[in-house]
Amino acid sequence: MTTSINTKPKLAVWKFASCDGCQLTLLDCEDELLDIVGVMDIAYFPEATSREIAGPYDLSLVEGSVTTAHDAERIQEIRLASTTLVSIGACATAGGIQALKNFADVDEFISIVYAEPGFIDTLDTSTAISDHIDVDLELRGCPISKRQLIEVIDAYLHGRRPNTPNHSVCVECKLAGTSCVMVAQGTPCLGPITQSGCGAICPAFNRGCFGCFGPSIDPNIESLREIWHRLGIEDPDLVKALRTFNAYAPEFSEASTAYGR
Amino acid sequence: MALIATTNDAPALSEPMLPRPFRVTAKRSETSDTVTLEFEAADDGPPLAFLPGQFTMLYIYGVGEVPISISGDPNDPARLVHTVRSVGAVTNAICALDPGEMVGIRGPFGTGWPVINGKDLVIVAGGIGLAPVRPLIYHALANRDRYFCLGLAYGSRSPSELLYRSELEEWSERSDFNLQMTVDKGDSTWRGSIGVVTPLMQRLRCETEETVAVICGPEIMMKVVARALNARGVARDNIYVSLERNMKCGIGFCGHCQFGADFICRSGPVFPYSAVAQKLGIGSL
Amino acid sequence: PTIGEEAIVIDEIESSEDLPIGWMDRQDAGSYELVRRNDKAVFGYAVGPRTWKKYLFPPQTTLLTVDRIDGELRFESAPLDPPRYAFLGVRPCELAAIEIQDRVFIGSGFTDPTYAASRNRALMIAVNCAVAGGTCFCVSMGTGPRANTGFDLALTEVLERDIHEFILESGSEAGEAILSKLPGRAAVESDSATVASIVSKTKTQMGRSMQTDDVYDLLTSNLEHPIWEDIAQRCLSCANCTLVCPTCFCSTVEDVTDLKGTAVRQRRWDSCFTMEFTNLHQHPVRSSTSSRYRQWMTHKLAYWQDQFDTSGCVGCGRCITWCPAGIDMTAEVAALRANTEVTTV
Amino acid sequence: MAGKHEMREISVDYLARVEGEGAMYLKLDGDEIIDLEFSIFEPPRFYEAFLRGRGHAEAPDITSRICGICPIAYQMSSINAMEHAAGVEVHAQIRALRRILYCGEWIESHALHVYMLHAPDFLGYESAIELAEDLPEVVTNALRLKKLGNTVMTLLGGREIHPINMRVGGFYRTPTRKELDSLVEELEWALTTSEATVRLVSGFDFPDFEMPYEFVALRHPDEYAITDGRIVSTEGLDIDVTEWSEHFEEIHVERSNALHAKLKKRGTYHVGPMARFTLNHDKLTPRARAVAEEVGLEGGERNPFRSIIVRSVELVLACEEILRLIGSYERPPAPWIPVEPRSAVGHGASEAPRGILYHRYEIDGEGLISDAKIVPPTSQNQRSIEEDLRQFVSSRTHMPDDKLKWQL
Ligand SMILES: Cc1cc2nc3c(=O)[nH]c(=O)nc-3n(C[C@H](O)[C@H](O)[C@H](O)COP(=O)(O)OP(=O)(O)OC[C@H]3O[C@@H](n4cnc5c(N)ncnc54)[C@H](O)[C@@H]3O)c2cc1C
Ligand code: SF4
Ligand code: SF4
Ligand code: SF4
Repeated sequence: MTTSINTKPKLAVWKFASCDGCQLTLLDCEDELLDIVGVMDIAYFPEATSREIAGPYDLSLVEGSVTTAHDAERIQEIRLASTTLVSIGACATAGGIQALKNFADVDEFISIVYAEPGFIDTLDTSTAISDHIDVDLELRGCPISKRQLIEVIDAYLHGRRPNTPNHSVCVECKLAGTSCVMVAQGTPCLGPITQSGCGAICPAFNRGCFGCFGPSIDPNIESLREIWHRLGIEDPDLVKALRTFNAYAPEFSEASTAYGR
Repeated sequence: MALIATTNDAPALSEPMLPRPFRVTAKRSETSDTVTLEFEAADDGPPLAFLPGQFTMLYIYGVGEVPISISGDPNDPARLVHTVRSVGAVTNAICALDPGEMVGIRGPFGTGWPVINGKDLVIVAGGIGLAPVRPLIYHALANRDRYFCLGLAYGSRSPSELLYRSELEEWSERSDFNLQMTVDKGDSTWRGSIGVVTPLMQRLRCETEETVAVICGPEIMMKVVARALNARGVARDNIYVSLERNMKCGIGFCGHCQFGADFICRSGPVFPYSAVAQKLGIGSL
Repeated sequence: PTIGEEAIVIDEIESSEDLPIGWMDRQDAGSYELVRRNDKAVFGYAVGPRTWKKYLFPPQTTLLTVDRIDGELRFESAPLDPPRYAFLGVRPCELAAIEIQDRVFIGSGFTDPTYAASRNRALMIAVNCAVAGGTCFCVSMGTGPRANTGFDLALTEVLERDIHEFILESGSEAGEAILSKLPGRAAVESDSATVASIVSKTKTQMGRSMQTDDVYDLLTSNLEHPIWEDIAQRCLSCANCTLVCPTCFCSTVEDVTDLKGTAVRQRRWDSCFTMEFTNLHQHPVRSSTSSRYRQWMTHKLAYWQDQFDTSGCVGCGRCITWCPAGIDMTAEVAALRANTEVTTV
Repeated sequence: MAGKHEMREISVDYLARVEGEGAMYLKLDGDEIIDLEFSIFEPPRFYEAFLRGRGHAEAPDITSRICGICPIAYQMSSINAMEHAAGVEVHAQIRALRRILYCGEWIESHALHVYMLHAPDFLGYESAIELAEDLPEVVTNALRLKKLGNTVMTLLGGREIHPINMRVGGFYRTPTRKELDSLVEELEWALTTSEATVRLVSGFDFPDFEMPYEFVALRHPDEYAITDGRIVSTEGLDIDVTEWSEHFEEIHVERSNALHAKLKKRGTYHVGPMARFTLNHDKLTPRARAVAEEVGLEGGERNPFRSIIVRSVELVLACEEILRLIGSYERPPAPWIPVEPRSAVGHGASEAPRGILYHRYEIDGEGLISDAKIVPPTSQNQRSIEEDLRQFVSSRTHMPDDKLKWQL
């Protein structure tokens, strides 16, 4: 049954250390889901189906970060089994919130949470998928945006370069017609150094962006730092703002380390 | 016999972003990553009359639209010819087209190569840059009596990357056309020159005040060649180059192709070197 | 205009109660604050973050749809049926900005059908400025504070002790027709004097100014000046300035498909501050912030003159106010002038 | 058929029908269970460690990333804890908005479980995707219901997963009456469809099985507890959330990274829809109560396979509750109130779709977290699930592997 003469491209969804939110995004595409399964074979997606079709897979979506030795091996196998591989979400593209352990002493972390540290098998770091294998595309966000996920699948099916611009959240903020919260309300916002994709949700809710899509291309963090200082936010709080879901993205990590001294 | 001079009778000016359907009628592979495609209009609109040097915006369903120069014969506008090198998503999709498939075409857009009379014409092309000047070569050969000396210096990375091989052969046999070729890196079959294109120009032996030179290739190559030609006596006003920038519309609305005060899609892509020389010297303009 | 989230924004209104009555703004480089006035002025504020281009040149427009049926392509332009807009409270600098975009989208050889369709049907009710904002410099750019052309009706709000009235002037037949239907008394000579004195007072309140006579040469002869690098230290490359600007017209086209055989080509605002703007085989031409800032300023203040025979700046001050880093174009031009050895022109 | 002393190993990567998804490993010697392990997949992520030193206001966004399926639960429990620590109480309408948002999460999560994870199994399909081929309208309804849950979350929270609008002290932005009203029509459809769902799933075939455990859930005097309440149990426990650690403890299971919670006095207990329903059925909304009675869910439910019916009843309840709260909504005077942190311990709990989620924080004078404890429903149910599986399998060891697997 699973070896039917089927020319639909095979889609697989893989999970590493994560919250499942990014893969859930696929199931949240309520309006598009049936169209997608009409043109793609869901070959491996345990959150949604007990059906399993053997690889190779045409398109693999990988959620989560690598935190164990076993996972570091597993991702290699997945790469070999996948023609196109897209890492999805902050965990997979930057190590996720769990990469905060990269800035700390892991043994201490283990002893805080577990009574029997000896049982815990974990690497010292939580790292992005692209630190282990070549990925064809990184889709940002904590979680990824539904619109962008559909765009990636659509673009894949049409051979298009997906439209996932690397510019700042500010662009989307202005497209949406939101008044800048930093200028009009003095609310600190990471929008100018954060990559677009979400549609600038937070400013539209009167909240500063907190960077869940990771650094935009070539971010001028130093200039934003001065702006935040003028708004009364000092370095320790800026460091915290840079150290959330994309803490280990190189630009954020470098800046937070420098300002944390 | 006038060269097709009217170009802006293109239809649908009121809807400049709406492509016309065209169908692939022939396909020839030029090199490992470059193909030449012929198209014909799939609507009942007129053929796409164009000036040598102009380009169209070529749209592939669901993938995107990119500027591509016309590489065919201006006297045979019913056959729209494009030569495309596959470098990214849209060009990959163009190169993967098969006869019978449809695309969208807008244009032609931009300025053409100079139309001259009673002078020498020197053409210098590098790599895929031969495509945009081929219409000019066709035109010049069809009107050979209008020129004195006529020559082409063509440089390519390797013999296998030369475009239009059979035509090059034909041209090389003509006594009234001086063809000089060079490659960066030869192979066992290559008997010609090796190295950059600049020394070849000497062999064209027509660098005078009466010479018009046309250059098309990578920006850095055009700069070097133009400077060399100028140093050898060709006036900067008589040297023409074709510039390339990101383009989303081809009609001066999207802003992407700006180069100083110029929209390359409208006041270019072909410019007299004198108009752009200074700007080409400024980084990241 | 109406009160949005913490700013006066252009938006649809249902009645005059939606207008920001009794509000004003306090603007400076990188800051904007809504403040209560101690009167009931209806137009007692300067321009806010949104512009009318939102309606004439919308942030996102569908250009065309492509149907693929059995390998055949059918192209169809998006239906053009824009609403009929009446723009109430258009400031003189904004009228000037619309006139500039007319040159881009209608007057440059090609006509943008989307723009033209909304533009031709829009009714312009201008308001002469009785207050200038902290970042306004329309006087320097010659666009305000009084509307001279391009409107159907122009209002001047008069607020003196116990008088609160509007002096109306028509600028077109449509305006004239509306005027004739409105109640109110006919204007007298002293009314013209009132208007003149209101706007001339506003002229003296400009928050910013810029010397423009030499600006073309100043910019074009200093393309490699160190000031661009200096500004780049502060510039976030966030694109806010271009997106709040009423004349900026850059756009990109995006392809959207569904899985059933329809593709849509959509145009959306783009900005010369984005890295991908100048991509050539993935390598941007303007890869540095300094080159992008230089592009923006030289285009706005200099090359625009070559392209459209007008400056690209109307002096509304939005790019100064809404720059999170507070970069002030007028100050940067002055700094460049101060740091340039006298160039022979 | 399995021979008398044949060694068999069965592993199921994804158990969907039991409460709390996870993998099971089973080793049988003939009919005898040698080993049975139930494990959730997650490698350790050390939240409780890296929360130390973070600001009290950061907890909602950070802890939300523990689970993308129930982010509101994490945000709500942590907010409860922080507001408790600071000793503030929010406006009644803020509380109402929180309940609406939480109901949105319930709808989304319950629709996902009922239709996409459990129903296909009961009906003999690999997934909702195959189900859609035979029963398209069931799946379209399911997706529409799920979408409504997501629409509620997006309207109030900004997006479906990890919404951004909840904060300690309230919301960043409260919706207008008009915005909420836009939900009403679809909610009315959803209410009717949920009732039909209850009837549909109550007709499935259920294996006979009884959970013998103590059920624990939140209870609120005026409503079916969701956002907060006291902790009560079927054995008469009735405590304030602050007393959690006096009655419960978490144990680190040998050879694993799992933490199991147990009642100090009585051991294994169970949280989740069945526990909630059993302890709070008297607080059901009218239509939820009516349809529950109609399908014979009275008094309580102890068959874990029938939790699909309970979830469906909760779908009805969530729709009714949102409609009621929209009806009486008035935009609160301020979207949020300032919360001045002080040195204190804060406790918070709420009813995640899968059961009680408990948070406890120690906050220092600067408002920084110095200690954090988070007990999710999965760790509380770990023991009961493993025991259930053991019991369930032991009466079915005679079955061939695939049949046994399928029943799970
Ligand atoms: C006037 C003109 C004439 C051209 N003529 C030819 C020709 O005859 N044959 C040929 O093979 N190529 C030609 N090119 C280059 C061709 O347009 C690019 O190779 C093409 O745009 C790359 O698109 P892509 O999607 O394949 O690549 P990607 O790298 O995926 O490009 C993504 C996007 O970037 C932009 N872009 C990237 N590279 C270029 C570029 N070099 N020029 C303009 N935009 C670019 C396009 O908008 C493209 O959609 C011409 C370019 C111009 C401006
Ligand atoms: S990136 Fe965020 S939403 Fe996605 S899996 Fe990781 S924690 Fe969850
Ligand atoms: S609110 Fe934030 S994202 Fe929006 S323009 Fe201001 S700084 Fe940029
Ligand atoms: S605005 Fe920033 S923090 Fe908010 S959702 Fe978008 S990227 Fe994430």
